[in-house]
This record gives sequence, C-alpha cells and structure tokens, in this order.
Amino acid sequence: MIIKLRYFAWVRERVGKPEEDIEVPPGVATVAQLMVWLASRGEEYAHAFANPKVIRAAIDRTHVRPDTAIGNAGEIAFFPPMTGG
Amino acid sequence: MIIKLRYFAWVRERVGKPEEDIEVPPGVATVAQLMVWLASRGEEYAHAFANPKVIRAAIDRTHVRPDTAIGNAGEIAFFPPMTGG
Amino acid sequence: MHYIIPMTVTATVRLQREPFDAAAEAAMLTRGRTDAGAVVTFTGICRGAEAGEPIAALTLEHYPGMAETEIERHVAEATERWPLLGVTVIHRFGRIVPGEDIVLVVTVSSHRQAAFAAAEFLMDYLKTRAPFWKQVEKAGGTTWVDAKATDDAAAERWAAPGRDAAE
Amino acid sequence: MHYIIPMTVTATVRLQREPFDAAAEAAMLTRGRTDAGAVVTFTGICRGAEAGEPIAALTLEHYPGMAETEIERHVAEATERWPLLGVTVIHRFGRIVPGEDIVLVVTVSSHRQAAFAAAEFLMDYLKTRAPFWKQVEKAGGTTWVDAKATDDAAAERWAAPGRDAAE
Repeated sequence: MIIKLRYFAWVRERVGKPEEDIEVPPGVATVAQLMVWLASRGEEYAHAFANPKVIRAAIDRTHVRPDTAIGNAGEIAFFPPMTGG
Repeated sequence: MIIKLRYFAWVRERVGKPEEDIEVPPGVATVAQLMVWLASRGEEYAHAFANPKVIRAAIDRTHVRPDTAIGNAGEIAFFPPMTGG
Repeated sequence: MHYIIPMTVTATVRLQREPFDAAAEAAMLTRGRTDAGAVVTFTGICRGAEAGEPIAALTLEHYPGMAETEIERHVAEATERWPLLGVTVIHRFGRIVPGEDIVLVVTVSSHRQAAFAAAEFLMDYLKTRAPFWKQVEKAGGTTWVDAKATDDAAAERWAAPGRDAAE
Repeated sequence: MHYIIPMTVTATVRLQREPFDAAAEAAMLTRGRTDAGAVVTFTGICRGAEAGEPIAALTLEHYPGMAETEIERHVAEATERWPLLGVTVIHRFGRIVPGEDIVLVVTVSSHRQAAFAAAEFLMDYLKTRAPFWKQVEKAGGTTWVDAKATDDAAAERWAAPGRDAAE
C-alpha cells in the first residue's frame, strides 16, 4: 500500500522534505509502528523520530493517537505539538 | 444635620424629585432607619420605600448596607438594583 | 478620565452620551508597544427586544460622579488581579436605540487568559455594581429593567472571601 | 470558507497571509440584526520578545486543508455548546513581525456569558489543536516555539468527560 507522508515544522526540517510517498512495509500496522520504521530509514529520520512521544500524527487530516491503525490511510502527517493562536 | 438625598430610576420617579436636602431627625442613625422615616413622609415616599429590601443605598458615592451609620454623610442616594452594562 | 498607573498600565474610564469607536479604542491601547500579545474587546449592544417584547429604545440613567468612581475602582482592582497592560471602559448613558452600542471593555495583556478574565470581571461588575439603570420604551409605555439573579451570580464568582458584600 | 448554519448562526473561518480588520469583521457579524447583545473579539498579536529575548519576526507554518477543517470543527462545536449568533475565526500564516496581528476570534450572542465562553474555548483550541507551528527569528538564528503546558491545561477545561483526547 502506497501512502503519502507529510512532515511539518522541525519534523520537516529534520527529515529534509515536506512530503513523500512510501510503501508501508509488512508488519507496520499502527502509527507508532510507522514511526519506529521511519526512524530506521537513515540518520535524518532517526533524528526526526528520536523521541516519538513528542510527535503528533494525523491520518487524512484528523488527529490520531499513536496506537491508531493505519488502515486505508491516504495521507499521514507527523508534526510537533501545535503552537498556533 | 442637613444632608442631601438623591434618588435614581423608579425611586426618583416615585418620590417625584431627583434630590432634596433634609434635616435628619433625632433617632435616625442608620440608612435603614432613614428609609423608615422617609416612608412616613407622605404617599409618594411610602410608595417609593414600600419595600426597603429592594432599595440600594450609597453614602457619599460608595455602596453601603442598610445597617450602616449615617455618621457625617454629606450625600445619601437611594436607588433600585443596578442594571448597567 | 484618563490616568496612568506607574510603569505599564494605561487605564481609561469614560462615561458619555455619544457612540464610541471600539476599534480605535483598542488600537490606542496597543499602539507603539510590542509587549501586548492579547486584546479582548467586549461590546454590549442594545437589542431590539426585552423579555420577548419589541422595544423602541433604552434610556440609561446613571449617578454622575459615583458611576465613574465605581468603575475606576473596579478597573484598578482588575489591574491588581491580572497582569494587564491596558484597560479601557466606556459606558454610554441617555437614549440608545436597538443596534447601537451601550458599553465597551477593552483589556490588553501579554497573555490571553489575563485579558479574558479581566474583561469578564469588569463586565460582571458593571452589570451589578455600577450605578446605571435601564428603562425600556415599549408599545405599552416605559418600564425599568429588572436586575437579573444570573448577573448577581456571575459577579459573585469574583468576590474575595470575607469581603463585605456592600463594599 | 464561509458557510451559514441553518437559521441563525453565521460562521466564517479564514486562513490567510494578509492582515485582517478586526472591527470590520465584527461589524459584519452584527450588521442588520437586533438580536445581538454581546460581541467579544480576541486579537492575538506578535510580541517583540519570546522567552525574554527580542525577536525579529515569527513565521507561522500550517497544514493546509487540515487547519481549516480542524478550526471549522471547533467552530461548529462552539455553536452547539453556546447560543451564538455569529462566529468568525481568522488565522494568519507566513511571516509576521512584532506588533502585527496573528489571529482573530469574534463571537456574537444575545448574552455576554456565551460570547465570552465561546471565544475562550476557540482560542484554547487554536493554541493546542489547530495545526500551526510558530518559528521565531532571533539574533542567534531561528527556533521553533515550544508548546506550553499551560495551554494544554486551558484546553483540557473544555474536554467532555470520556471524550478521546486525540479526537
């Protein structure tokens, strides 16, 4: 399954790109598992996802918890805690 | 002792004047006693002060309770509960 | 009345017959300073109905001298309770028709919680403690607006324990 | 985005690079209606210092599409929780210098409590749930602003019991 990943703020800066399409590997079923797998993809990813507890995620533009199943997600976004307003 | 009385809103309308100077009679020591005495001054006053519990008072432009001593008051005002804002 | 509390808080209280310009008042409080992070404005407007009946106008009577002092006292209290940079309170009196503004409270602070809390505090006090009385013109004649128990309850929230209720 | 919830509530959410006119937005919500008794506006302004250090500018990054949807959802929730007649939320993105406005919330209701509560609710949610991120330019370079625990606590006040924190 191909999904689009989007990165914002310092997650984007560390990964070095705002978005990319990836093939979700077998065994990766939840958002948390996706972060663990991403962290293994290279130095920049390891840096971005070093502390997954501080990273928030959204599936198809809705906030989700790390234990949420990826399911049929079209777009998953990772970003730091929000600082709008 | 001469003090100025001021009336506002329906207290003013019932008394029929916005203000007057009165000589405080002997035995009238508190704001509540002053209201009892005022109510005895005629029909319009009786009507205005028929229910002293709903009337608020201020001595020299500061809210006071009915049991407050008149003391050296220069100006005492009577009015209904406030409805500003 | 316009006074400056030493150092930082600009406080203005005005009673007037004329309409006011909420945006201009808010702009005046923030102009030339870069420590303001939050501006709250509250505008109270004359509604076209009172207790379900259409009204032609409101007339606001006030106690000159006392009204100003009373509001200034509460503005001073607000500046002690919250870290405000500016406060403006304008209360109109006289005849006001539906759709017209009655009262304005502007609070400026570095942070939003202080600005919101101070504005609510001031409005709750204006409703219950400032010597203003509203009379409404309806088809059947004029009547005085009754004080609302909900307004008293709202003002009670801010009472310091042990403080004399009449103070 | 501009939508009308049947009957009474005018709700507007806009994300934009350009400055906004708070007074014009508030006037638009009350124009031509006489049931509005209370208008609260909150304006968030870029301060000249962050954590005690002067800043040259803020840059606000956002998640297009999600930011709008997320704010609209909270605006809809506010209109369900409080009897509002109108709500406008405008959030800027891009580079903003000290003294410039960042965010605007306007709430209109017949009564002040609803207008105040809804404006605070929306601001608390914008601070913690809307996908915006602030970067500051200081003498030493650019840094991302950290989320504040006090903002999370403020947003928590409004959580319905049993509601999933991630929803």
